[in-house]
Amino acid sequence: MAEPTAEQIREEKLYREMGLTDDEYARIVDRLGRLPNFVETGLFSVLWSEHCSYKSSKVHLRRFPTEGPQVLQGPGENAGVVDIGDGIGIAFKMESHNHPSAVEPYQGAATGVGGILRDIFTMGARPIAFLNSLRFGPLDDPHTRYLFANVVAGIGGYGNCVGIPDVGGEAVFDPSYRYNPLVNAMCVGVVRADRIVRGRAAGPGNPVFIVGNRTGRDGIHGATFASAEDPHAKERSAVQVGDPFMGKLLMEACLELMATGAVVGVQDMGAAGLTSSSAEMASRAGGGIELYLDDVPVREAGMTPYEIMLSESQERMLVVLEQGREQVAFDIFAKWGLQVANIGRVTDDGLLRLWFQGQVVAEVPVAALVDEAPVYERPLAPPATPLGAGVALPAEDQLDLAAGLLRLLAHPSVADKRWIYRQYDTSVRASTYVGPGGDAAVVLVPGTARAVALVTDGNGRYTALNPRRGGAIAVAEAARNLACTGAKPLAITDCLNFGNPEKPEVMWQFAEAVAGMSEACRVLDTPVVSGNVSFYNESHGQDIFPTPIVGAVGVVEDLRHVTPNAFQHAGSAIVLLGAPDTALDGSLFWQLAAGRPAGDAPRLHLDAERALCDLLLQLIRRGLIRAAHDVSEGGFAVALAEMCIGQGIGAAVSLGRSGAESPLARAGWLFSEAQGRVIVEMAPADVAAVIAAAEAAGVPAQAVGTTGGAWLEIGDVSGAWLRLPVAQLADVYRRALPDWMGEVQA
Amino acid sequence: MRWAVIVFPGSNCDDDAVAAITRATGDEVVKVWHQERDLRPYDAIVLPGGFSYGDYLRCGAIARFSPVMAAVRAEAEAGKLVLGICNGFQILTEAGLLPGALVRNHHLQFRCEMAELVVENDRSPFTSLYRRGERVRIPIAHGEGRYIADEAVLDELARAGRIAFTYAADVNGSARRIAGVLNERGNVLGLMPHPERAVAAWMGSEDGLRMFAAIHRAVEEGVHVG
Amino acid sequence: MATWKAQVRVWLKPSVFDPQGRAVEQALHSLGYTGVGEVRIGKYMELRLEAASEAEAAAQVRAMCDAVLVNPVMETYAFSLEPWAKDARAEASA
Amino acid sequence: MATWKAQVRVWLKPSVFDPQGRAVEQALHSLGYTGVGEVRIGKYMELRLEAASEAEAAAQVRAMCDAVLVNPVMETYAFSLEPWAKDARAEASA
Ligand SMILES: Nc1ncnc2c1ncn2[C@@H]1O[C@H](COP(=O)(O)OP(=O)(O)O)[C@@H](O)[C@H]1O
Ligand SMILES: [Mg+2]
Repeated sequence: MAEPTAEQIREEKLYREMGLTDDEYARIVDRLGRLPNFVETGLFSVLWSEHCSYKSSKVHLRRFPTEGPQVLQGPGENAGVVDIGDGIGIAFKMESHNHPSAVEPYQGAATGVGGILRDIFTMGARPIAFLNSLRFGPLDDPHTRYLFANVVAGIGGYGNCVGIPDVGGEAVFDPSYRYNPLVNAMCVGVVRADRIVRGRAAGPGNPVFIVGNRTGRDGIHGATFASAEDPHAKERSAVQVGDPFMGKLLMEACLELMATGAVVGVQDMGAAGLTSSSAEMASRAGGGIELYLDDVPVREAGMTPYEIMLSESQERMLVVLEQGREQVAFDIFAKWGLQVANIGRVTDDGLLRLWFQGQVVAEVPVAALVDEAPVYERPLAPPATPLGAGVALPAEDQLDLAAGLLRLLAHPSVADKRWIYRQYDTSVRASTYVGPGGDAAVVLVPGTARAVALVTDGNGRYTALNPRRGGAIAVAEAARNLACTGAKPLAITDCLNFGNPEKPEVMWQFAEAVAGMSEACRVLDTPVVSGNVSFYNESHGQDIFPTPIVGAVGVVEDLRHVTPNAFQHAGSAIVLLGAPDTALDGSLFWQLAAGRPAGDAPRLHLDAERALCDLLLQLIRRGLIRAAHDVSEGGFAVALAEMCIGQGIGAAVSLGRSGAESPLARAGWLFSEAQGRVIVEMAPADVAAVIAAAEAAGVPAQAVGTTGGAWLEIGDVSGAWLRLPVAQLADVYRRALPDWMGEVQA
Repeated sequence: MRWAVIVFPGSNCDDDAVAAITRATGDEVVKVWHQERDLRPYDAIVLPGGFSYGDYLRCGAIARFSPVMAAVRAEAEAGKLVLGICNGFQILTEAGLLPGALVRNHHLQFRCEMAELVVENDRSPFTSLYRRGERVRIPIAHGEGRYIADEAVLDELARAGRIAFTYAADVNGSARRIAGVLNERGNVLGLMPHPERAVAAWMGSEDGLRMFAAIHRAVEEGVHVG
Repeated sequence: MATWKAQVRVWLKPSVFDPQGRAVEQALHSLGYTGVGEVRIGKYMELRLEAASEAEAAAQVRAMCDAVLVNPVMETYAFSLEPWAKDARAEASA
Repeated sequence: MATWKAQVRVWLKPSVFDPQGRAVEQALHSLGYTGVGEVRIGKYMELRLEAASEAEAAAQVRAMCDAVLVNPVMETYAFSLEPWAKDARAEASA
């Protein structure tokens, strides 16, 4: 089958099938001053795809604050790097693998983990932790259970094998994700600040190598199809079998090699494989690159230049070495049993040039491919009526507060996630100080007495109700969770999961969410150092909730500051920090009652949020706090219940003169998801000091009860509103996921 | 004394083992690449956890052909102490240095959590610092840790005191809840749980320290096994 | 109604890379089986089912493969049928 | 020398509990395939090898199974041989 000629591509508009618009094609012709041939059209089609070029999102992403004294490497490299002191950098990034996971959940999730792993170690960083953020439909659907079980198994299957602990994440279940689950994986690594490796093809004459798996016909046009709305097209995108063993070998070999200093630049081959890795490396160095495609080790005979360039075969790296020091690399790769081939060299002519069978089969300016990719200011439009407007509040006579609490605790989004994370190796590397289950994970950092705290957060329901505030809440909640564990928030990465950007409403959600996140990042001093955008998350005509996920990193300067999130002692005092609130806007409680997201997003005041985080850290460093847990999904009552369940310690809580007489008003106190609130446990003798410090910081604080006993009781001066045995709370909370997933009893 | 921790392609608990041994004993510990053929310079040998060769065919099935395994066999035959942890245990069974096999957990999931073990034999050089019947807490992290063997083999293991540890609760469907077994001579121990992940209070348990300390003591005191 | 034994083989489509197969191939080479190639590793499933005719049994197996046993995104399958012998399971100890 | 295709089936000995088989059986039952039973899941391996005769090829396959591919403590196997067809891999796309 002969490849179409340049003329045919134009005449028959074949570029359209490759994902280019008429306009884009015209721009290419204009830029080149001639018609692109088939291979060249392919290069443009993948590099100008949404997935690689961020053409719809770029104008908005520019709003993110990306700088700060703590930033060692901001967006633009394989991962961002933040300074935690002692000359140590933490490299981290998050990436989505939603579409592959929807059609092959195990392998889709596994290869997602593999991809983000490579992004981290290519920075010269030793990976130390994974996190993952998941969204599925309701578990009463067998297909959802199949997806959920296999995604979790796939994440574990890859992460466990490469020996990097999975220390945290999220899992949320909502009808909006029924046909389009979200699988976002984050990886975190440690690198000496003066040893960061960048993805640059610098130094004309330096040789270029491909290392790892051979190149096959996998996932050609995966990047293009990931940007398609048609689910069948998505299916064609690159479902591959994860190869964690190869991933582990590549990681060890690359880290060993980078430690020698013989490496100029490294980049993994993710979406659009050799095309994006070579072009992006050349672009970053401001030079050119030429590749000899006959020398690329292939898995199948007869592969064409087009196929070789667009293949998305997993577990491959592009490495640029210092000329003359190649033997160092050969020895290391041989030791690890890895195939390495010299497939090109760095040039200074600014061109990407491809040789095949003695001929130049493509020659295009790197700048045209990468830097001059189209940038779209797509139309934005808010919906005619906000999603949550006009939804009736729960009827007074249907409000059983105790039943309401139990229902929330049993909801898979709230319930105990042990079913998930016990399938992950959480303790390999023997450095997991706080694993999954804490407000944030805490991982020891080799080479320093410090630790990092890690968390992912995001709430699609809030973002659907109010995209700007929802975006801001994702950042605020992440920072708050870090502060609760005793860490100072430093920086974030993100994964922005949205629908079809060609729809003005989706684009509006996106722009608003990014604006909200940006504001929050400024106030909380957590710049964005890396991230990823996943559009076209819709199937069967159903949009997902717009779901920005934030991955945040904080530093724990002294391990004595690490603070648990469950009550530690009976007889402690309980204090609520932050302004009380009773609005049910955006709460899971109201959604469950109404059958749909209701009201506005929960309240958020960014300045109050910042004051709260600072206060919390101050109190923790002064040794005043025994446990801290933030009020989030499910509200105050759920947060209290979770603090009781941890160690089986009850609590008696009185909200004083709450003034709440109706069940609805009381439900507001119990289940409001207003932001900026943290429940803290302390010795009774320390209450005065805590309240005084809070007052000085301008943070409302209220002593609300004491720990102890076997019951959780919540009420006010007028008496108890609800009273439940902690054992019952724990049972409901712990059994939800295993029950849904039909735990195999042998 | 000097320890060897063998590194196979895909081992991933090698550094953890080195750190735990150092912490427990202060001894010299050397990571030994699987291509080495001589283990004579070492007084004790540890096969760490991980996924050697991805565990792609069967756990440990390919690693057992590594050049170093001939040396492991030779040193085991010479009476040296050999400890296989998790994947190391699987390799030792595949190599025939320990009886039985490790297959997929009965619940089909990978399982990582703290496990309570019962010390069944406190007279081996690996377990001499525990008391028989004592319950120790050591984490597990495996998907294929279900120990199986023919009934006759199981009876013989039980009779000869070669079951070193059992799980207090059924975590993976292992025959007779076996968590770790000894070879006939008592100088090779394989166990699925990870003692190197139970060596500090913040890890949730320090019970693993005594296993490394016991090995140290046995070697330093020149306890000759067999 | 008759009882049938189905033997189903499931393997990765040829275009999908098979890391297991590659690892095993390399192991075989390093053990001296150098003439071996194209190693692919898949699943083998055996099951008993009831059906009036072989055609009906085949239809059932195909339906089960399409519904659960195989993911057509990356796998493909083939199967054979034979009447269930009393000691069919005994093959397993052959 | 001729080229052969070996198809090897490996499965757990009947005495060894096969949780995967049971899980698949339960999944099939819950989908309404209630007549299905005795589900066992094993491995299917396919490979290409060189040998002068079928007997020699069989000897080679047996040797590889006994040495590497199969662990006799838990598994048992059977295999078939046929001449390697040029497009043998193509079966996979059937
Ligand atoms: N939402 C975002 N926020 C900040 N940076 C982003 C975002 N999306 C992408 N980036 C940055 O753009 C670059 C390209 O991202 P991506 O295409 O996901 O990387 P890769 O090429 O490894 O797939 C990265 O440096 C990434 O950090
Ligand atoms: Mg990348």
